[in-house]
Amino acid sequence: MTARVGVVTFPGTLDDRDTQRAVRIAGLDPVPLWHRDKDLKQVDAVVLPGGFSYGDYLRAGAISRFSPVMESVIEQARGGMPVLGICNGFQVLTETHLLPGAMLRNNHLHFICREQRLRVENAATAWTSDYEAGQEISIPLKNIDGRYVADERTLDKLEAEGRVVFRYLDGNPNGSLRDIAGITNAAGNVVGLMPHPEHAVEPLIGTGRTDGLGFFTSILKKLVNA
Amino acid sequence: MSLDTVKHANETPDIDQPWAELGLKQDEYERIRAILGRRPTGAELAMYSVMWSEHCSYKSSKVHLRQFGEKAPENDALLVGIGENAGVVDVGQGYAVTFKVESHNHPSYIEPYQGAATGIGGIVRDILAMGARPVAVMDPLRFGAADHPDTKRVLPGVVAGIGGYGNCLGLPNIGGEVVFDSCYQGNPLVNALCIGVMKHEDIHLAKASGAGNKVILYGARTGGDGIGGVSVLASETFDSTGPAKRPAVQVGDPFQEKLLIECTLEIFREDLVDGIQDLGGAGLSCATSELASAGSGGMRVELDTVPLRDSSLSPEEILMSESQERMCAVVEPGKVDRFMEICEKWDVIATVIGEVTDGERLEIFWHGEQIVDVPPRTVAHEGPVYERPYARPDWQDALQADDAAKLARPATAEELRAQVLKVIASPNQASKSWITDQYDRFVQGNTVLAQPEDSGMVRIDEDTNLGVAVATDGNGRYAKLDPYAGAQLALAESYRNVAASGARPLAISNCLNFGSPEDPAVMWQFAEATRGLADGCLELGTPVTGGNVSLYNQTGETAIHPTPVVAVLGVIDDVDRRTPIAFSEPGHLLYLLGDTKEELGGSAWSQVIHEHLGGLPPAVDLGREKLLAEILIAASRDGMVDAAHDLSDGGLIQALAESCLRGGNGARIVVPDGMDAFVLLFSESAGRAVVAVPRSEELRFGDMCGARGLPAIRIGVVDGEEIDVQGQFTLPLAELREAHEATIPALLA
Amino acid sequence: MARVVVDVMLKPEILDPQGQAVQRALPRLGFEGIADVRQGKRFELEVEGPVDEAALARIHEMAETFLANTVIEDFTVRVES
Amino acid sequence: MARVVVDVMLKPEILDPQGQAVQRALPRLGFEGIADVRQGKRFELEVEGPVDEAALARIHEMAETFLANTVIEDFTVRVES
Ligand SMILES: Nc1ncnc2c1ncn2[C@@H]1O[C@H](COP(=O)(O)OP(=O)(O)O)[C@@H](O)[C@H]1O
Ligand SMILES: [Mg+2]
Repeated sequence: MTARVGVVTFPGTLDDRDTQRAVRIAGLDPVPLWHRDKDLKQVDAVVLPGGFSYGDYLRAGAISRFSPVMESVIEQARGGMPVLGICNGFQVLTETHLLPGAMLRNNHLHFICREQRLRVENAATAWTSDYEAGQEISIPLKNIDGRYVADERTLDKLEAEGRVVFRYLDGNPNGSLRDIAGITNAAGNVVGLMPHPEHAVEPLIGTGRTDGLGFFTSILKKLVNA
Repeated sequence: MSLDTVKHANETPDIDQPWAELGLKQDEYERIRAILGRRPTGAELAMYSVMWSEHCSYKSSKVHLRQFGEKAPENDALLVGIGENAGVVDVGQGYAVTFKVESHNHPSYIEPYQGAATGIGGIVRDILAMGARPVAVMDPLRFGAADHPDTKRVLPGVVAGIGGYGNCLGLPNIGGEVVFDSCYQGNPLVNALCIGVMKHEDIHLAKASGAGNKVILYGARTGGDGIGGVSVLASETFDSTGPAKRPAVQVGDPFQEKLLIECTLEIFREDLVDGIQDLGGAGLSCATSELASAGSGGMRVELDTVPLRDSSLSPEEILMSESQERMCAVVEPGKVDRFMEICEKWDVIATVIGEVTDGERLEIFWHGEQIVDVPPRTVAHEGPVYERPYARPDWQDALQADDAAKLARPATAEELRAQVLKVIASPNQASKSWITDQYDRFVQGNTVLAQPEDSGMVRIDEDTNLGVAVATDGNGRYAKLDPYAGAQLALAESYRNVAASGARPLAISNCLNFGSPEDPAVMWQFAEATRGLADGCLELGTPVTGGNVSLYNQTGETAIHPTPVVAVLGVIDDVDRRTPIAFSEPGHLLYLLGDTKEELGGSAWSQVIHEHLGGLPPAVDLGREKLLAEILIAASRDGMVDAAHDLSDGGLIQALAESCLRGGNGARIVVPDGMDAFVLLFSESAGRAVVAVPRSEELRFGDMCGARGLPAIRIGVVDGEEIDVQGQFTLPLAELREAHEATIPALLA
Repeated sequence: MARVVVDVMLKPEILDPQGQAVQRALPRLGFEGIADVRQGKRFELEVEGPVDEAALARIHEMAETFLANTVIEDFTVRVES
Repeated sequence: MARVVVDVMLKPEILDPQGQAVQRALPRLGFEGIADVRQGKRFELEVEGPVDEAALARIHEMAETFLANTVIEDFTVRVES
């Protein structure tokens, strides 16, 4: 028995095929979802992949947020379905307010593509249970609008509730407040992060590390054991 | 102004026409009149002028480019050769790869961000038009002096534009070049390369056949930007005052292009098109005339059906507009509905603008009135051809006589050490990661190798691990000293880079960047370089699949160094066998392959230490390059080497520094008996590489080199945290890294 | 047709690296005496029909829900004369 | 301190993908009646000293040579009241 993981394609999404591959490598069934369809095809979880949906014009994620598929994703996420937003997907999640805060242009104003070390701060979410709290992983980072901001109260609350899931190590790559690389909602089913686990699942490709596979094996265990 | 119809042109033969303003010469204008048997209409004049521009017609370069076909080596791998949007190469397992390099030099000087961005956009559409999914891009770049204030304007804009467009398309950037030289001040070179993959049966060609088939324009609306832009801009010199009328630069929309890619690939999957052509330079003029010219029959176009962004555009402007992100397809009537559905799915505007006819003319109508009636071949393929005069410049002998051998060399070991650091920290030799970190190299999840490796490598089949590798190279300093040898050295270096990473070189593409063809000295450089390249390709067995020529790269009387950029494509059956440059294991033995001679002409050392350019470039021995490549490929396939790095500008020390830094390991180097340490470290003799061999493979590897007659000297071992050239100096990796990595950010950040 | 302009600026407490980069470059280019630079977005909307209170209210809502992200940005709406 | 605003917009004949993306999204969000959207940049400059003609002339030059690329963009300079 395995589980079905939906991967949404917006116009301008780039990492949808890569995310499907990562889902497959972890032993799950990837299900392509199209931005114009409200129907989530009975998936058990959804990934919003990276890219430049609608060109990231206006603001990253701002236009995609209003697509039909997101109506369903928002509704189901509120009902507890696991949702992972990677990079552009994270931006969409903040624009929909499923996750607090906002993403802004990197403080150095450049696109940055590099291998990024992270600390997994919370291993209790639907997407991180295969890691250990405090574990350090290294996966690719690639974005131009990756600076996470929120007001102090929100940040304090996130910290207090253990909702900072990933923190940047070895230098903050974009000026994100409190080195935040990823966060979760209060229920722990919705997770967003800027770096790309789906690009670190095969030893031969990209960075040559497989540190990102844990996201997908985590959700496999959660869904199949549930 | 009233509409200038064919009828009107017949009635008013003597009207003055602005042919000169449109860049035509008197005799060219006369020729158009002779072809048509009347004066051209305004729309016809517009079409001929852009299509007969240097950029689109290759009128100065054609006679030389012919050699690429005439001297083409026998090669079963070539599926589509020169003349199409891009050449196509068989890489096995039913896969075909198409790749091409193109220039966007002039627009990138005027508007660095958009100029470079639309350069990427244009080459990607060429690849897409062949039927392939674009899978990677590369960007060979040349800028003025690193510390010149204008470089601070041009370079960041160009890099942001390439990244902004390529990243948004989801194309990994897997390599390129960044070279600084004051000769490119005012004439930066922005070349862009794209690689695409398809199955053999998916190859598409740019031709319109089958009377009654529909001509569909799809993608962005046509606007007034860049009217005659690229074609005119790239076809004349502009000095500091600029051309009288600066044509607008186009603004690209990578999001639109991404939709165009996905939409087009879906259309290909359902086999809905007969012929297809991208819109690039010369816009609709080019697409319609080329499609009609290459096909059988004629074409009829209703120009007023073209979706416009600006309703006030005249038909001439619509024909000349270089608005980006547009494609033109020829579709059977029964498939039009499905074609339109797919376009709608991807939010791409598509319009039937005409159809293929059983006539022989390209006929264009505007609100029912005929404004163009031409034989399409005369527009697209039978433009003017010039035999431009060329002559070896009188300064060439003096330049070559100014031998680099006479330059003062380091007198002591400390001086040698200081020069090593200085060269490695110089802008051309320094790490380019400040630039390349602005490019996504991971997207698509198939990148096996990317910069700073010797070549970029992508997997093209997940099940079999089949992959392709591409490298681009070009050394304008060598080509200035000797354009024939310089072009061959560019070819040799690129070939060597592909082989060093374990792939078998198959075919090449090239971008020939030169000054004004109206200068006989420049024309001589061009003739020599093309001859060198064609001869070289014949000898190496790698056919030219296509390319691009960029002329008029000069300011006033001063041309850039002749800069032929060569891209070599290779194939590797199992990407798991690729060879990286990193020295990753202490204890591995270092071998220097090839012969090291005292060759310093045009070298990085002569430039950095003495600001000198003179003498002869390194000698070319293509037989040796072939042998070296065979050894490198065999060693990779059979697991005999752990790392390999080709030797080029900067010589051995540059390669050692890069491989050590990449692997995080030092090296102990012993200067072989009878060899001068300075020459060993800085000579730029061609046909060389350094490899790291596990001890367990030493015998096998040594035997292979010995048996095949490739000189292989053991020069040391991977070890420690410094480069220790014994008896000379030691350089801690930390110090080396600081020198190598700090330069570019300090200049640009 | 009337033009309505929506200006969107980052809230004052949010770091504006683009504005800062401009400001830092100015002295190098020989422009002194600029104490601060902020960079934002300007939207020019061509509105069909009359720009009455109802229309402005709608544009205000559009700015609030879409053109600006009020977590980080402030906006102003005005009819251009 | 006085505030001078420089608005930089793409020239009318130049493609504005950002504005287009916004415009195309509006109907989906339920906003009708916007015939065109153009998106540009707004720079707010805090000027030290008096904003006299000389200062404005300098800002004009700054806009022309630096804030805008006049090959593709137009700009306006105005003192904010
Ligand atoms: N330096 C060159 N070497 C080989 N082929 C070239 C070279 N320059 C141009 N060509 C070929 O000439 C043809 C026309 O080039 P071009 O007009 O640039 O094509 P496109 O308009 O599709 O970009 C193409 O097939 C191109 O590959
Ligand atoms: Mg083409």
